[in-house]
Amino acid sequence: MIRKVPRDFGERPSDRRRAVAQILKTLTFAAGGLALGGQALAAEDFLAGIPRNQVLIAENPEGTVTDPSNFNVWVPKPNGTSTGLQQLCMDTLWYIDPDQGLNGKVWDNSLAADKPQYNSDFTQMTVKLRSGIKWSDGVDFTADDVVYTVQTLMADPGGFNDGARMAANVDSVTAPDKDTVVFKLKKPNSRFHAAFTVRWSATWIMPKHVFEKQEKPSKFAFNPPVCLGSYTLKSFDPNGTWFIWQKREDWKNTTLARFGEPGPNYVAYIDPGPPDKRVILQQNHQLDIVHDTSPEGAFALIKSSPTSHGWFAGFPYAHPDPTLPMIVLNDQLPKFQNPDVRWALALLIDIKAVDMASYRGAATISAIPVPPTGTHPQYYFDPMEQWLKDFTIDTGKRTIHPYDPNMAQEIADMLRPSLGDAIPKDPKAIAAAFGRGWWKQDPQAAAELLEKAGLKKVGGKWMLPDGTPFTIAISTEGDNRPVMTRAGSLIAQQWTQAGIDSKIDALPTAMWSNMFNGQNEASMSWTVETWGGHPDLSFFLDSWHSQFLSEPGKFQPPRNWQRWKDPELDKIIEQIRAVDFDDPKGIELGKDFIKLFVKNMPTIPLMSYNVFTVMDSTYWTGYPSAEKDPYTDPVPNWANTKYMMVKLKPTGATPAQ
Amino acid sequence: MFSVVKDLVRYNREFALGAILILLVVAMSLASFFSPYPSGVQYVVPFDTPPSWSYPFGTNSRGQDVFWQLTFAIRNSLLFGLTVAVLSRLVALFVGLTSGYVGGTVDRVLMSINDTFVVFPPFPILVLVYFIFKDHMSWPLLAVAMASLGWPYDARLIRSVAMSLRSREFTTQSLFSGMSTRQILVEEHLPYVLPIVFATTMNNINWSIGLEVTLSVIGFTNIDTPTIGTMIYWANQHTALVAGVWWWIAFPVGLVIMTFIGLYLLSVSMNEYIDPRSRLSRMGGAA
Amino acid sequence: MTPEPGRDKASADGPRPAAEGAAALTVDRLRAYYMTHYFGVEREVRAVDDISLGVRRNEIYGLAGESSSGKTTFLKTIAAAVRPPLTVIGGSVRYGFLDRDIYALSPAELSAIRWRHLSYITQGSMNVLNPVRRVRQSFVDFAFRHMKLSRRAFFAAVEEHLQKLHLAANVLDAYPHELSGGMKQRVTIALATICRPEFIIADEPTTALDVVVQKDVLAMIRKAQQQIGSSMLFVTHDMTVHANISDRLGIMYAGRLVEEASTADIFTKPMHPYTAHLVASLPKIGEQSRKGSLSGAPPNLAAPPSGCRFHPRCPLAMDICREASPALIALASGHRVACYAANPLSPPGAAAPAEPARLVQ
Amino acid sequence: MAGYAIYVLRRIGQFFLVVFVGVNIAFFVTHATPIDPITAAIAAATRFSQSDPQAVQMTRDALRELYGLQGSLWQQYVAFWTRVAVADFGPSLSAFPTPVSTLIWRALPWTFGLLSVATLIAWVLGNLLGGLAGYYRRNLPLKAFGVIASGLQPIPNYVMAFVVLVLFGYVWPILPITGSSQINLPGGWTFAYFKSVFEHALLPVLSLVLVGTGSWFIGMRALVSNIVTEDYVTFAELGGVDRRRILISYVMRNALLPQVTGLALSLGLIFNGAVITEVVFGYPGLGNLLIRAVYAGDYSLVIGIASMSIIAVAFAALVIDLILPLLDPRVGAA
Repeated sequence: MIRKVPRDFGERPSDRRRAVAQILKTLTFAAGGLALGGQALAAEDFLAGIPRNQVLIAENPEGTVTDPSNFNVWVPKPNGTSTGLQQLCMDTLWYIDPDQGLNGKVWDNSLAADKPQYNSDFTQMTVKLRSGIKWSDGVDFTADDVVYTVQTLMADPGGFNDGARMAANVDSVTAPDKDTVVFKLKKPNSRFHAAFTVRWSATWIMPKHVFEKQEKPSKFAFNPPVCLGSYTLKSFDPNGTWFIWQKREDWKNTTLARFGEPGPNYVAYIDPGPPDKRVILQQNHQLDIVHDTSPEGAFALIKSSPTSHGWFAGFPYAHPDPTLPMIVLNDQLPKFQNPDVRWALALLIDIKAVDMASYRGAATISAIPVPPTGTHPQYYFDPMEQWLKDFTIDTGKRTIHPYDPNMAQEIADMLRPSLGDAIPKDPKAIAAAFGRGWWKQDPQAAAELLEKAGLKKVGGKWMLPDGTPFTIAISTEGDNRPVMTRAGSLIAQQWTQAGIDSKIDALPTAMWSNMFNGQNEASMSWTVETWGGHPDLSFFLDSWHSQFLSEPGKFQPPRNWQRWKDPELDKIIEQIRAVDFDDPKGIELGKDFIKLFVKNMPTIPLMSYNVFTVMDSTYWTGYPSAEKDPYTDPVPNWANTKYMMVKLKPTGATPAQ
Repeated sequence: MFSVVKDLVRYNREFALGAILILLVVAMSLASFFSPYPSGVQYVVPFDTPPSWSYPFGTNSRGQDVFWQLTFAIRNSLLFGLTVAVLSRLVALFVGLTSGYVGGTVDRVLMSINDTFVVFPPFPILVLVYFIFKDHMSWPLLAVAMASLGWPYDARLIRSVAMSLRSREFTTQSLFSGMSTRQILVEEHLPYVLPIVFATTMNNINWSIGLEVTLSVIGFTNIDTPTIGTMIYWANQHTALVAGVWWWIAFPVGLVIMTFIGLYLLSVSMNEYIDPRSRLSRMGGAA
Repeated sequence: MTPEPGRDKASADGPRPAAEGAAALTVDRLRAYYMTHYFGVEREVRAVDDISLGVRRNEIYGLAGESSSGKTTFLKTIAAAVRPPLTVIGGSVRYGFLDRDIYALSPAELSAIRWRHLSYITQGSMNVLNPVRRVRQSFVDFAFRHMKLSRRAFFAAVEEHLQKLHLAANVLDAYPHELSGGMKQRVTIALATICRPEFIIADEPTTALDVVVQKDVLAMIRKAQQQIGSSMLFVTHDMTVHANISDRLGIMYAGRLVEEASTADIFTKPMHPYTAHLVASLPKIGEQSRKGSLSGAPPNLAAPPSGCRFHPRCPLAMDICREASPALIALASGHRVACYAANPLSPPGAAAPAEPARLVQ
Repeated sequence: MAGYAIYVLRRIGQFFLVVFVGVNIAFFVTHATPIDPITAAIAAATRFSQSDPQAVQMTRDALRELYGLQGSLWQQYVAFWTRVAVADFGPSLSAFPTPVSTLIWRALPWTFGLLSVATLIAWVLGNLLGGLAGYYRRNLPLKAFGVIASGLQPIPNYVMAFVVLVLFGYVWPILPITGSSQINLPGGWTFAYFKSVFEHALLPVLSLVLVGTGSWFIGMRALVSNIVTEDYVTFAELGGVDRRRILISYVMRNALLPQVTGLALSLGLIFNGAVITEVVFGYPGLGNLLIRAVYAGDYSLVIGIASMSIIAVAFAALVIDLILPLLDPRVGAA
């Protein structure tokens, strides 16, 4: 039977056609927009109005700066200092290089003409300044600026980062002439110059003629900043995602000029977003220096982009910072007070697995409380090696040699099958890249030590002497330091498997400071930071003196927060204070400290803090590298990276269109 | 009820498809009970091996088998979504039925509270919750927090239905037959709104799982409990994408999308079956 | 006239009604079924099954029958207002003002005659007005294009028309929800008559109103119809309303026309047992109890009974009623009935021509 | 129109209730946080320098005074409300001493732009196509679109944003995947700037629209296919009323009302979407600011953003509800 199709109700062909046309039009909208965006993007420079081959683009690990228009580096703020501000605009008296230094000189007199001159009892420090240095607004830099800086900081301890430090140390500061500054100290301190010596950062010098106009300097935004460095601010993103610096016309009037003209006319510090975006950007040659990314990301990047390379030409590629990640135990807690327990925990760790878990094998391991980097191998690791081999501990049932000198070698061998030539064969190279030995994993000995300490194993779980279960919470910095979080979670797993229930608390950055209130049990972090280039250990060690130690459960500044206390330690520190910064005796005392530390194992050192800084040589050459020229640390948020600028040379390449 | 399901499967393509998807997802989560590895343990299998016979979904950079990891993740995510849904349904039912049936001042008060909650942007609130609990953030806690935000929209819907029921004879009859308000609501009205509640449950599960993913990937939950969200979080931590470990991202994302579409299809087909106009009355009820 | 495509054989060579010149509406063997495939099940509901009838100029032809007897569907069909699943299977619908079958018209032609020649007062007129448009706009939407007047003149005409129907001009500025049910019904009547159409279809226009309002709405419809001298097909299940308004009455049962005669004849000497029942069940003055209603329910049109569709409920049912379905044939002048009991000789199946318009009582 | 007046008053009352409850939640929740901004600041300050206990104590006192954290919770509460009244949430603790409001006003336009544009496109597109799809039910492209929309609609914004990012930033890298405009491009009323902003907004907007359109489309389609069976539509069709007029003034017009209400009700959810999308694309809006504030433990900033977003969303809902009567004469009359 045939049906009549109603032509009046429901649809009409004409309507349908109109509708379809309408829809197609609307649907193509998005696609069209994308295409258009696409072409437009391809057709323009990554930076507007600046030729790509004149600008060095580096990652600022601070991410987006909350208050970009505030350039006052002297006040406490969560970010806004490594935007190029402290690397390119600021300057201070001295720099110590974390690696070999330009022309192999680790120490550089920057604004100072010479090393600090202390009097015999270290109660006075005299500084001679360079002349002919100018602020970027043309005003001469003089001793008055230094004096003004110190006095301003002292006057407002709460307002300024180093205010309290100055107030606590400085009795008076004077400028007998325009090139000389004299500090009178409240108490002897042979390391006071450290305040003005750059290791990542330091106390920067203020422009007196700018700040003296402000009645509350700590509230002053200092925008635009007036610089002593070779660059000045060109422009910045009001949303805080990028800052662009421009080479000063009169760069000759800056301290850097001693090493020649800086290469890049412009330097941009940008927030490239999360690790994977950084990789993508450098693959598109839109980010010359990746500050850090995940190991996997770095390997992939170096593999995929022939122009990208790390600090090491081969594995592990990453730059070992003079910082020593460790399991920081809170030694004030009863359960960690006994060195045997701490040793047991150390012996339960399989460093190879930790290395794989955290750095995918790209760690530089260290058995002693000194980073295996910079000049430390020659000063500490080589001399200590034999002592470590001979070192024994008493498990209560027997004495063992816990040290396994071949650990790094084994790691290298373990990696070689999968990574092949990327893994060095020469033992020296291996030692440089992977470190030396570490503590052999020895659950048996660990168990004996725990029993010696009075713990009992009940149903596969360790019970403390008081009968409560032995549990450990390891705090990590979570997102902020994913690699540390990974290491922590693996160590927690290993301890748990050994019968000590352990978990990680991945704390957000904001919570991290609560770590210093003394309730924390353990954390995957570090309390050891050194100059890197210079053997002196006071940078971290001085703050380990019991005079700075807070009561259990009280706030402890983020220095000696393993809260380890030992009369011998205090003695060593006091002796170090009494010798000059460059006195070889300091190194001997350092070794004594290492021995004392190893006997007590107050924290468990693991490895250096390896930063996966990846450099793209498409537009720039002359980056530092471990093998060719380790003249400085490439990690771009270090103020020391200003020395890179004079070594970088343009390749003249132009963006491929 | 079963005949209803049978009809739906037979005659409603959406329902059939949705049911299949959800069955797959549930099967996946049940598989977790047969996992050779305990949940969350790392470095038990080789790194980053692509999907193969021995590792159907490959392995990730934490030395975990993505397949088994995923079974735990989806189980927890579903459990989470279900908890939120059930909790928020209870609130929605209570508010909806009461204000719909009792009406008057009670209705006005409840509804103004309701409308207050409706406009709250959940995200900032949940971020605040995380802000208090931080490292103590556990998923039951998060579930409660979300449940307390996830009810108002549906409470309105239920209310509008309850109001229409109120005017039906059987209500007056049961009223005359001396039933208490509670009895009337629970014994007489509940059966009528349950199908709608069921449909909204699906949407609510979607909503809560989605929100959990969102919070997890920015690390605002307990990253040790494997969920779809934390799985993506860890994958991002290891930049799985650029490292070429696509299977670590693709499978969780694929599975979660499957879940969302499945649940969604179920809810729409239910809606259609219950009442083609429910969408209209829902919106109208909200006016 | 050429048999147009989609016309099925049976009716094509079936007898054609004679000269239709004078008839306002002639429906011939019209069949419209609901074709549904809900959840995969094919169903065919024969809501209008082989109906033939004619409406004369200037008369009100009443169509009666209990609900779900297909009245409304029949109206939709003759108004060419079918929307799937309702489908016209066969038959023709011809209006006096039209030289062709209404289904032969193009959409444009169709919308050109709507309201101008053929208007409609629908069932449940309570919500036939767009809730978000003022009454004035509705008049514009429906009538403006037909009146060929300037806007001002148009509104003048509208207000005049309203006045004739005793409606205040200010209803024009009201929104539907601001009007009472009766008012809305009046407005729709005014709306339906504003273009003075030749033919008006009224579907249960008074059903939703209370008796008092009903009365003057009916009066109003009468008035309007007489004023513009149009013909009307008036549908309601309410026999009392028919008694008041219809000139002639058609009785529908289960999608078929079972009897047709002048209103007087229907009420005084009904021939079909069903009609008889309808008439009998009317309350009469001084009567205690209502007449017992029919046993059984109206048949399921998806699977109608064999033979005469009324036989399961028919008190006079005979064997033949179960086998064959009686045709609708004229037994007296102007009185057609489809029932073996009333006329044992009636041939099965074949339908009689619609009552020629020239036979006037 | 007394009815309307009452309606308006009730809605405004509603608005203030929302704001009051919301802002209270924000205040008390944030004050229940275990984060001590002072400790955080000191930790930051002493990270690279030494740690003389007396020096630390000096800093502590100075900061406590600076941050204005003295006084009982009640006093702080009262002070807080007096400041909220003038939209001043005090100084940010993480970007001290910049006022929170400054930071918020800097981020707000971006979120507002992203949100309003995306919502507008999604809403108009969804309702237009959904309306057509409900009216022309046998139209194939519309059917196809319906299927796609149903598929996309339940996907959470994060997942969608992530997928879009991967597709157009990595697999097929044709669009900027981070930021709000080209680096070193001075903002202003220049074509170049707008072009750049447009490009950078494309992906975020796209991912929001992909998710958003679906629900409007589906809702509208359902509404329309219900409304076409309404008496007044049938009647208009019987009346031979112009079809375009029927589609627009009868069908769409009536179906739109619930959709407008729906918009007001889903603003909160839409805001969620925008926030997380911002995070994925590094868009400099409130969402990113909020996340950073949480990371930095800056609770005066967190309170500020939470309060502001609650107020903003509530206000937008209020505005929509207030224009509703203009669309629907019945509102307020009943």
